[in-house]
Amino acid sequence: MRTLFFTQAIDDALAQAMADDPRIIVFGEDIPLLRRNLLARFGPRRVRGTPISESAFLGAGVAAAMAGLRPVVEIYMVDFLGVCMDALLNHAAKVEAFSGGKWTAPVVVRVPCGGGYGDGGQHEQSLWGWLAHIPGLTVLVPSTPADAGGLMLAALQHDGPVIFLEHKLLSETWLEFLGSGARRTVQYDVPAEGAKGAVLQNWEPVPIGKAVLRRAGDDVTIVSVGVGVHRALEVAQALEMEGISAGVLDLRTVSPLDKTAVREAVAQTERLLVVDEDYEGFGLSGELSAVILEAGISCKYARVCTQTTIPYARHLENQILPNRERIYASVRQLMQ
Amino acid sequence: MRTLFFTQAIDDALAQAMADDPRIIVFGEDIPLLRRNLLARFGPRRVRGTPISESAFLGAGVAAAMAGLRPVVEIYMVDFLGVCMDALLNHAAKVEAFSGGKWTAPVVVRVPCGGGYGDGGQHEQSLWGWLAHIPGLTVLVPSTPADAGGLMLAALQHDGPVIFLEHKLLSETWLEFLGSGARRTVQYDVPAEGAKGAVLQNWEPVPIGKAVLRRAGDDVTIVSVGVGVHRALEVAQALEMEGISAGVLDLRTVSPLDKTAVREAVAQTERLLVVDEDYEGFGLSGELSAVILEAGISCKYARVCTQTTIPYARHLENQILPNRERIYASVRQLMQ
Amino acid sequence: MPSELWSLYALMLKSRLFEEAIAKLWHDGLISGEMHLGTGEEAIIAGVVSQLRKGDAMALDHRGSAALLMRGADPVLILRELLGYPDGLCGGMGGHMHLFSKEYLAASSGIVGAEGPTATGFALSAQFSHPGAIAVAFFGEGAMNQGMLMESLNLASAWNLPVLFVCKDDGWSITTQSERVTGGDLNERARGLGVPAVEVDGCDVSEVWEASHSAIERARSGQGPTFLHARCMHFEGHFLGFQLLRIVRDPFREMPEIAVPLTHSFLRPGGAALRERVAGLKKVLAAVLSTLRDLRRDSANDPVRRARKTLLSDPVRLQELEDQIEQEISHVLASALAEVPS
Amino acid sequence: MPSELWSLYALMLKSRLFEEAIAKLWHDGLISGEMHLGTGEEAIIAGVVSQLRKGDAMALDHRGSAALLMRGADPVLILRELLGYPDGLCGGMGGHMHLFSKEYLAASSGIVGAEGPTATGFALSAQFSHPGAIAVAFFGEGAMNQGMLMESLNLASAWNLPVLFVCKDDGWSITTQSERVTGGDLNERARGLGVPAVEVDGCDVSEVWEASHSAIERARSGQGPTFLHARCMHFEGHFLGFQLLRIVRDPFREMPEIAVPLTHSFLRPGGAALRERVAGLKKVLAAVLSTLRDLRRDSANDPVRRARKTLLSDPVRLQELEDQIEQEISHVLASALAEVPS
Ligand SMILES: Cc1ncc(C[n+]2csc(CCOP(=O)(O)OP(=O)(O)O)c2C)c(N)n1
Ligand SMILES: Cc1ncc(C[n+]2csc(CCOP(=O)(O)OP(=O)(O)O)c2C)c(N)n1
Ligand SMILES: [Mg+2]
Ligand SMILES: [Mg+2]
Repeated sequence: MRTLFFTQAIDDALAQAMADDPRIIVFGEDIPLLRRNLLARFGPRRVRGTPISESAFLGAGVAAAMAGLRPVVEIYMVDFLGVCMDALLNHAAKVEAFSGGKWTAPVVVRVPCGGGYGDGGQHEQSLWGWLAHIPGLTVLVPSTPADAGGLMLAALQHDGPVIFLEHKLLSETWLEFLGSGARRTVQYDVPAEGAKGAVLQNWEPVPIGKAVLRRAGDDVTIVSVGVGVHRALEVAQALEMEGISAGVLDLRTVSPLDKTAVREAVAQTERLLVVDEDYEGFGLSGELSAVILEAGISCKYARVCTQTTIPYARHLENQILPNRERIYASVRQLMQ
Repeated sequence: MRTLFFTQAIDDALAQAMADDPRIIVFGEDIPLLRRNLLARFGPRRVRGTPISESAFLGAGVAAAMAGLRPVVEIYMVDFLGVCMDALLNHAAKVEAFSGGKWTAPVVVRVPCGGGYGDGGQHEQSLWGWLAHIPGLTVLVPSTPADAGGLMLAALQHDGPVIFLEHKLLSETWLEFLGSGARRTVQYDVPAEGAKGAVLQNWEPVPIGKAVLRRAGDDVTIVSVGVGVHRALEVAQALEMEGISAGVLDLRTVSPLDKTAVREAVAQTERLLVVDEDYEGFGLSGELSAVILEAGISCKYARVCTQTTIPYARHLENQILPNRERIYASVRQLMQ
Repeated sequence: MPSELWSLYALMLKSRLFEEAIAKLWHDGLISGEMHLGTGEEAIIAGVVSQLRKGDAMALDHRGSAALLMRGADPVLILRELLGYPDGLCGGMGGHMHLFSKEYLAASSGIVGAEGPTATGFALSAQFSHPGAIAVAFFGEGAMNQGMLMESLNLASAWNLPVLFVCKDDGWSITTQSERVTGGDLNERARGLGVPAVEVDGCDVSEVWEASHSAIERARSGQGPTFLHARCMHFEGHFLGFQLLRIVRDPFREMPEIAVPLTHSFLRPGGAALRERVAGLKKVLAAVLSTLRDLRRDSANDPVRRARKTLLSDPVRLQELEDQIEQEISHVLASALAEVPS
Repeated sequence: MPSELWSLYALMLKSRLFEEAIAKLWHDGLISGEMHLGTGEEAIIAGVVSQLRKGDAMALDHRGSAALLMRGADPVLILRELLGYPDGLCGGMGGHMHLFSKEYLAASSGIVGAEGPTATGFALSAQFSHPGAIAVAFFGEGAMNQGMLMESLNLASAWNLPVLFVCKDDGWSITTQSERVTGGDLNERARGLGVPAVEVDGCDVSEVWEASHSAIERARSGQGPTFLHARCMHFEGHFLGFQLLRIVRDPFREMPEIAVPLTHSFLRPGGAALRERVAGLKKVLAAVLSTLRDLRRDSANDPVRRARKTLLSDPVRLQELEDQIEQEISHVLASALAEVPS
């Protein structure tokens, strides 16, 4: 057992995989500096910098995967997928179907997401529910270093396109790069358990599509991913004092959803609170309610999500992102 | 009262608006020929062709709207928004928020969608639920000529970005252009009520965000948009013989949802079937279930949606799109 | 006359007859939606594809059938795919805009410009795992205004990738004359993206072969990408049943449906001043007239006939070859239609 | 010495001091996330923006504060926006990457290359409703590889729109030296998209003024877009707290954190052969070293100091001007910080 930071864990798992599998290459903007440790170990053929041409290099990653490589394509932020969605929507996600199941594109798209550090509405989106809408894409959102590394390993072994979302608030590296710039004068509300944690000496894949119950609870089930999991855990702990037993289910994979785990947990508590940093409408929170209704489970339901474009001002941002107060209030309301 | 085809109605309403409002301009690929009737009446300054550069001209439409024009930007198919999503995701949808409410982008994006004529999975997507996930975008999906024209008028008066989706299976023009090519040897399963219908002599706006109950029913509420509405109506009619009373609610606007209408209808029947040609997961069908659960309404729920990439072969395509058989079977199951 | 001409002609003729068979199936209603043929661009495809070998890859556009056929894919499987049969090339899941062959490393897309990123990615894999192998992108001149294709030219240049970017310039993007919406010169554009450009007559298969031969050699030997600009003509217009061509071919049937609403709209009160309206009307007519004018059936613009002319010097061999290919294609058609799965 | 130099210098100095005030706020932790300054590019901004008038529009990138200030927007409102106050320019909703002013038709974006479509759309509106008005796009050289920007150059050319595309070339895209990932020449690229290109020394405000003056005249008189390529230097690197500059400025504090894991990884068993590893290490070091080398503080590269040199011929007037501007900015800062809303 070792203790690693979140991004360190991902890079470490990636390095282990790269040492084992020579087909893995990594590229994206500024990758030579951002992944300098991989560059110094695996050399410039496998670790490459790109122009600011997301459509070209993401599309190239899809095709390179089809041709036998295992590319990890890094995009600076999930928000920027807007300029290159075609590669995911119409190519990566559809090769397998179009080819009659004969060909796949095992590309891993590694991309930071999420807010909480004051970068504004074009740089702090989550969009995992948006990506999950597209059949054929696997969408991963780890919440701890151990899951992050293990899911990266699983992604690299998966025979299809995987979007690997790296929450910036959990990442010491991104927070320093995009947030503090090494200042001591700013602080962020970083969930400690997510930012740093114990990991195996040698990475093992964490199975794709398996949720994990972070905390058992009898009264209400809070389902979340990423930073939301930690916010929910904190609230659950506080609620314990009040005699409310809240369980927290960490989906880890947004698509494919672990429907069984969701159904089991909610069937027991009969109360579901979805905490989702992605936009509220037409996304994860809705899909979870459909899963419940389809199963014929009756439950009380609420959701704490991001409802609008994320404001720049820190205090407004804190109000709009799923925060402890909103989660707390929602649970209390579900308990009435 | 006149009788018009679906696309005819849209163009007619657009022409009426253009005659009234000199700020309206129309552009997109092949527009000089596709909108030749508008070109011959409003001239080449207001009706323009573009290069195959969706990112540039859609983004330009957003900015032109900010600067005071009322652009109608046409994109060939909703699938192709993949190449230019940034203009919608990070610009059109966010100008109002970013400017602190001081500036908006009243651009209308007119774009054909939907399948049923054998064009394959990159050309028959619906994606309305996907677009609706983004806060700040209004998403319209008319199902009749009257609504199509009226909603186009409303879109042109709306003070923000509107995606106006034109289902190809309802459009005699698109079906001929992209489907039959004037052949008599092919036929499509076109809903007659959607393809052609009575419209007002002078167009009036159809309010955005208002659903319409196409058919009242006591046992089950089928909620849908576009072609799905007509499929649902047919099934409802057939079910009548069997003594099952199915109501059909046509949302017309996907975002903002007419939650009140949905709640009212479902509260009464206690059974909700969503018929959605867009992809099943993380979309409209899930959002509707969340609306119901949030309202504390208990109901039986099922959905008939597109679950995978749409196949090319016509018989496979028919199976995968929400068809009468699947709708029928789902209602029967809900009734058990 | 290069020694390759016989085999190039064979490839072109085979492709022509194959696509004519497709057209028939389409007209008979056995194929449902859009159908884009490559008739008219055979010299470009044959000139390039005939030089590909194992490990080379192709990124195809909406006119990919010919390239796949010439590359060696089973024509029966292609046809059965177009017919939507479960034993088609892609199990009936792809159709003509989404033909995929893992065996030949060939991927199609109906998204204009997507051939750029795809070929670049194939070339990256080649550079990495199979030095000496290359990737080809086929696309139209209209696609040169699509950002991702321009980005790909630059990326291929920056990474010195073995790509041949083949621009099949027929002058048209559906109903738009591309030069009216295209600034500058495409060859200069490619050079401004770091890719050397070569201009070639796309109706002359030998010329295409020569030019692409050098470019392919450059790529194979690690000297990076080339942009090949080749003019050609699409005999069927954009796709089968193309409205502009229908008007030209059968004006009495087609004109009224178009002219009546057009005139009506032109005369309608409300709208632009007369001068603007006339300008609008002129634009519409210009599109129709330029279709009339471009004489698609002029044999000088038909690459198959042009090659044939040279080969007429050996009429016996020619006849033999043509008989053989015709027979082959009619067998293909028969097999494709046989045993329609239930 | 052009008569404009005094006012251009005033604009530049004001901007410099303003941005230094921003830097202070940022370092004090009053601004949270990224902060990209335009210090070093003032000559480009001033040379262009000083010529804009009512009805003209600007599409700004992630370094938009200077342009907005020079255009005339209230500096207190800008600062209060950066501080996230409800009475800031955008009610605290936008922040420095999303500064919007409807009054001045100025829109910013944090999406690299988005200035292209935005300026093109503004110009379309100008062409349509306000002939004589123009739109300016400011962006970096890295953005020239973003498809939508290239598409926009072409669109502006095809529609003959009044746009001035201003490429502020500092040679860097964050930690990447742009020329290593950019093929061809940017001016040739612009011409290949149908837009005439003009090269100019971006540290010389008079030169920028002259060149953009002609380009703006061209645009105003309906002769279409121009691409202005201007080299400059960003003194703070990509953004405040930029790692590469921190290493250079304070190696003892910064190096260990970087060097230890780097060495560790370099030596780790499993991975590439030594030669490849060395090549990798060299690439990392090269990035740091070229930052060292480019001597951002060389006054020859500082447009403000360069202009000042000329004005030193009238030291009294200069002193007066500088005092006045300094005072102005300190007032601005004081007002911006006053009455912090609760
Ligand atoms: C991104 C995108 N935009 C628009 C279309 C619609 N479309 C299909 S083919 C075509 C014209 C392509 O012209 P060109 O590249 O010259 O190829 P050609 O058809 O002439 O061979 C267009 C606009 C598309 N398929 N994809
Ligand atoms: C589409 C997109 N990709 C990547 C980024 C991340 N990013 C922000 S600034 C930047 C570098 C821009 O370089 P350049 O255009 O030269 O401008 P400069 O910062 O040098 O002024 C990058 C890659 C982004 N904001 N948007
Ligand atoms: Mg063409
Ligand atoms: Mg730069």
